[in-house]
Amino acid sequence: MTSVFDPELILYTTAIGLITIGLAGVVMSSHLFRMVLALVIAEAGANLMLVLAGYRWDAVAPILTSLSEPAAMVDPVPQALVLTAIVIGVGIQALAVSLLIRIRQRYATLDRKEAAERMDSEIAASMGAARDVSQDAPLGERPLPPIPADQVNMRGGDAP
Amino acid sequence: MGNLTGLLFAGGLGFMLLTLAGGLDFGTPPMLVGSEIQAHAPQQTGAVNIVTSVVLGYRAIDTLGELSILFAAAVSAGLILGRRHTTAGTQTKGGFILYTGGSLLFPLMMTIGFYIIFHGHLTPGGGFQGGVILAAAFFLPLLARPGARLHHKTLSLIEGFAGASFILVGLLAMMEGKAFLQPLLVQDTLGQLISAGTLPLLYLAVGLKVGAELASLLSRLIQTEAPQ
Amino acid sequence: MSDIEVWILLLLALMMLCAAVMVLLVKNHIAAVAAASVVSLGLALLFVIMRAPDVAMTEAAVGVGLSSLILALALRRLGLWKVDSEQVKYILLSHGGENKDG
Amino acid sequence: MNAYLVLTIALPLLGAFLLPILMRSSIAIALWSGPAILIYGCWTIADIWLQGSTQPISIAIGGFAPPLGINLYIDSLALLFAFAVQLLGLIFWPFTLDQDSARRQSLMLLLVAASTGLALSGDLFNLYVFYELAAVATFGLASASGSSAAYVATLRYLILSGIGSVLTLFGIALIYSKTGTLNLAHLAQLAPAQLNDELGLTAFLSILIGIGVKAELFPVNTWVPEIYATASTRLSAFLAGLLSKLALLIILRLLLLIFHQPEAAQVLLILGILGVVSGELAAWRAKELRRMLAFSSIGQLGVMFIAMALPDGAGVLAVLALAIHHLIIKSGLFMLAEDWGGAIQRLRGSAKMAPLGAALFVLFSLSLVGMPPLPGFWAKFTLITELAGQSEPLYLIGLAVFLLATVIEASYLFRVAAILYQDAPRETLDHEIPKNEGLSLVTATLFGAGLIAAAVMIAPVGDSLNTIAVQVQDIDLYISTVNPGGSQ
Repeated sequence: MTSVFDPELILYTTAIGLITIGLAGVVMSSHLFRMVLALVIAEAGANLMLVLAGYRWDAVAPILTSLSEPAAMVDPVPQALVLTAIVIGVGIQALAVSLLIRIRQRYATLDRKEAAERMDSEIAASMGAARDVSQDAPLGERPLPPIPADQVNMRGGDAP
Repeated sequence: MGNLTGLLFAGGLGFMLLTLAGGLDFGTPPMLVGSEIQAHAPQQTGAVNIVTSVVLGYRAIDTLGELSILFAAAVSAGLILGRRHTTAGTQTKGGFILYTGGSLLFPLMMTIGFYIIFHGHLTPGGGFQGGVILAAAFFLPLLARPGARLHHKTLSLIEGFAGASFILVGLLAMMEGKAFLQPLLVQDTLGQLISAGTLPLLYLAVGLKVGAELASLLSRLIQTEAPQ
Repeated sequence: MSDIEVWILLLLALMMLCAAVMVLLVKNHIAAVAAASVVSLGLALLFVIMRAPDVAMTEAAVGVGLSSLILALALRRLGLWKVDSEQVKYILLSHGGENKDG
Repeated sequence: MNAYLVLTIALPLLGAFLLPILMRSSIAIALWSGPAILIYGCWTIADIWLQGSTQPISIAIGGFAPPLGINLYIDSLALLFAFAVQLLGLIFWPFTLDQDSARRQSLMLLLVAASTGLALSGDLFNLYVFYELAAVATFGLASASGSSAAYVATLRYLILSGIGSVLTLFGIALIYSKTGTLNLAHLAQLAPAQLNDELGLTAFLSILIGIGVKAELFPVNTWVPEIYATASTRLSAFLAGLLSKLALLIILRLLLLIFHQPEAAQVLLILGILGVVSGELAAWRAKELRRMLAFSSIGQLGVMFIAMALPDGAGVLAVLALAIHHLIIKSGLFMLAEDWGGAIQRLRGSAKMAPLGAALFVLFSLSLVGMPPLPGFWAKFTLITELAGQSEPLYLIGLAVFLLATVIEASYLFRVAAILYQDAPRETLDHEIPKNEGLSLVTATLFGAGLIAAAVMIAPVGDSLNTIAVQVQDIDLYISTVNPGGSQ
């Protein structure tokens, strides 16, 4: 290696850094949307890690150019895995976003703690168990302001 | 307080993982499976792009699983966001540039999308990348004309049949007495557009499915009502 | 890997890490989404350098394009699409000043 | 003939893709195509079972020999669980007909396909893909109830499971960069030389936490009470009964085949003990039946992790016995809980209204606690003898915790049983007392019948479990069956 820096070390540090930052972000952020963003970052780190697992310096991309003299290629398998992982990630992300939209509509908040408390009190209410539920918390279906009352019946499925 | 412990924990974790770097030599992977695949891929699958031969040949069932995951995500999003949409009022009409650009770009993007899909076994790219571009091509008119709607019926038809044809190609191989998802019709035309047997068919199925799924996902997102 | 590539690598890595930290710390949600797509973009460029053109294309299409689009749409639907009012005021005011001068 | 086993994964996927289209053209065909696919799956697996070959086989998907391609590894254990997946998929099939039923049935088919893949697959990354598929299908089904709490619970579950999937990917990347292969048999070959260090341990821990999300492992099980309280009871039964066992099975396979470090077992032991303590105590405090069942399932899976941590595969038989026993009991209990929602105190007098349901509850409770003639006793006894034979203090702590947990379990289960048999308060009207009826009671009776059948035939059942356990532990058999690398 002629260079001042070891490229593999840079890449490895980046991957670990992204994973760590992402996971720390998921654990610490107080906003549900930020949690999803942090998850995206962590996933990016994991993908980088996986590509790095098959990376060879001084090798070419895994596409045959001349049939007679195959050159040294980087490992194609991790690249195929990462293709899969990226698409899986975006699917989960879309799902998370649609959940967020619903939560925002029902609870009018995306604060992590607030949403969790609302959920807990709703679960407790649905179980009929005695839990000191403050009266302003919704017991049944969303009585919350963000949706005007005349639109309630237009929404599918959940209207009472 | 919780933040501080979290930060310390994350820092410690990162440091621990970094020290592990000493145990690995990146840059010189063992390539136990990789080099075997490189040696055999052109003969066994007929694809010049070895990543494609891994994605659609050696690990085809992973790809099937991945398609299913995308499908599951789209179905779940449909379940969550419901069927009825209110499009009125929440969107502003696209400007002239967006409107004209959208109409101009649509055929161009379709061409590029299908080009990428059909050349997946020769050059970088393939069903996933092409599918995303197809989805973008269908999504553009939605941005330009807020009133426009995608045909969800058509989309779900494409989605279902594309996914089914991926499996059916696999089952076809079984009927020929081979293994499930084994590539068929490997001819000695390495490097040409029509080569690699069933792989381009599989990639076409993947591209159509991904495109239809993403288009319906995006349109669902854009058509749900925004809060005031 | 040539020297210049290593320098590009280092630059990209720093950019990505900074953007990742920004995603978590910045107040404005639009800026956070933008920072997240910077991470994806850096990742796509890294994949190019790492001889993974397929992955780079996918990351560019899915990570930079689609995922940012989904997140931006989500911002709209979640009511988080708010430009920082202080900054807007500042920009508007300074524009007004320029006009007067000119 | 055996090659058709791959259809148990492919056909549910095909059905899932086509169901939304079918539903539009003909509802009758669409309604019955799902169950038909599952019945075909059951029949295929049972057919292989009945051929009587006990030798494991390996099916190469795509015709590529194992280390290059992906293979399905089919031994008795995999067959047993694949059969259980298809059967339970049929039992818990969402028959309800409404505007979302096509979507729900599609997701159920995807969940069944993914679970079958989890039972059969012999490739690390393929396991990850099926694991994610199962997770996404679960998200959809869990949020299908449409209550606001369900959405929040699902999102929290999704984020936790996202953390898990990042960690799993990281672990897979570590393993791949060290060994250059993903095939489990190939890894088993290489592991003693290459993965027997801190790197292997780190990889194991990340994969353990990742897969542990579904297996209700101690620190990553916060989703359990939330999801089981908000999702439909049938989904809860499927998750608690089957999917957690499949994740457990994967961890067991990885531990036996690849990760032999004593530290790995110790971590499992500690996490298992913590899971037992936290789960059982929370179950004891729970005031609602479903919540109680959710927490107690955390506790019981903790017991299985303790058993798994026994050195040299001594606990494999106990793990299998506990897992299958728990599968039957928890599915049955959740089916009973379907009609017994609400505070436990409301259940007073239920025994008079629904004597069969109450009797089944007592039966399940007795077996879960470990009453001698019932299979639960045998499963627990196997574990106790193995644990008592260990000399290390940590295992003895595990034993003590396990015995204590049994006492707690008995106290809260019999508390519920006592309430069931109490007289209803005088002012309550008959129709206000919740009682089981209809499909859920029939299903619970099925599980009860299975339990009694196992109790009657405890000797042959024990023998075959023992054979399965021996087969699972035979690493050389696994490697030679898959034969990675051919002659190498």
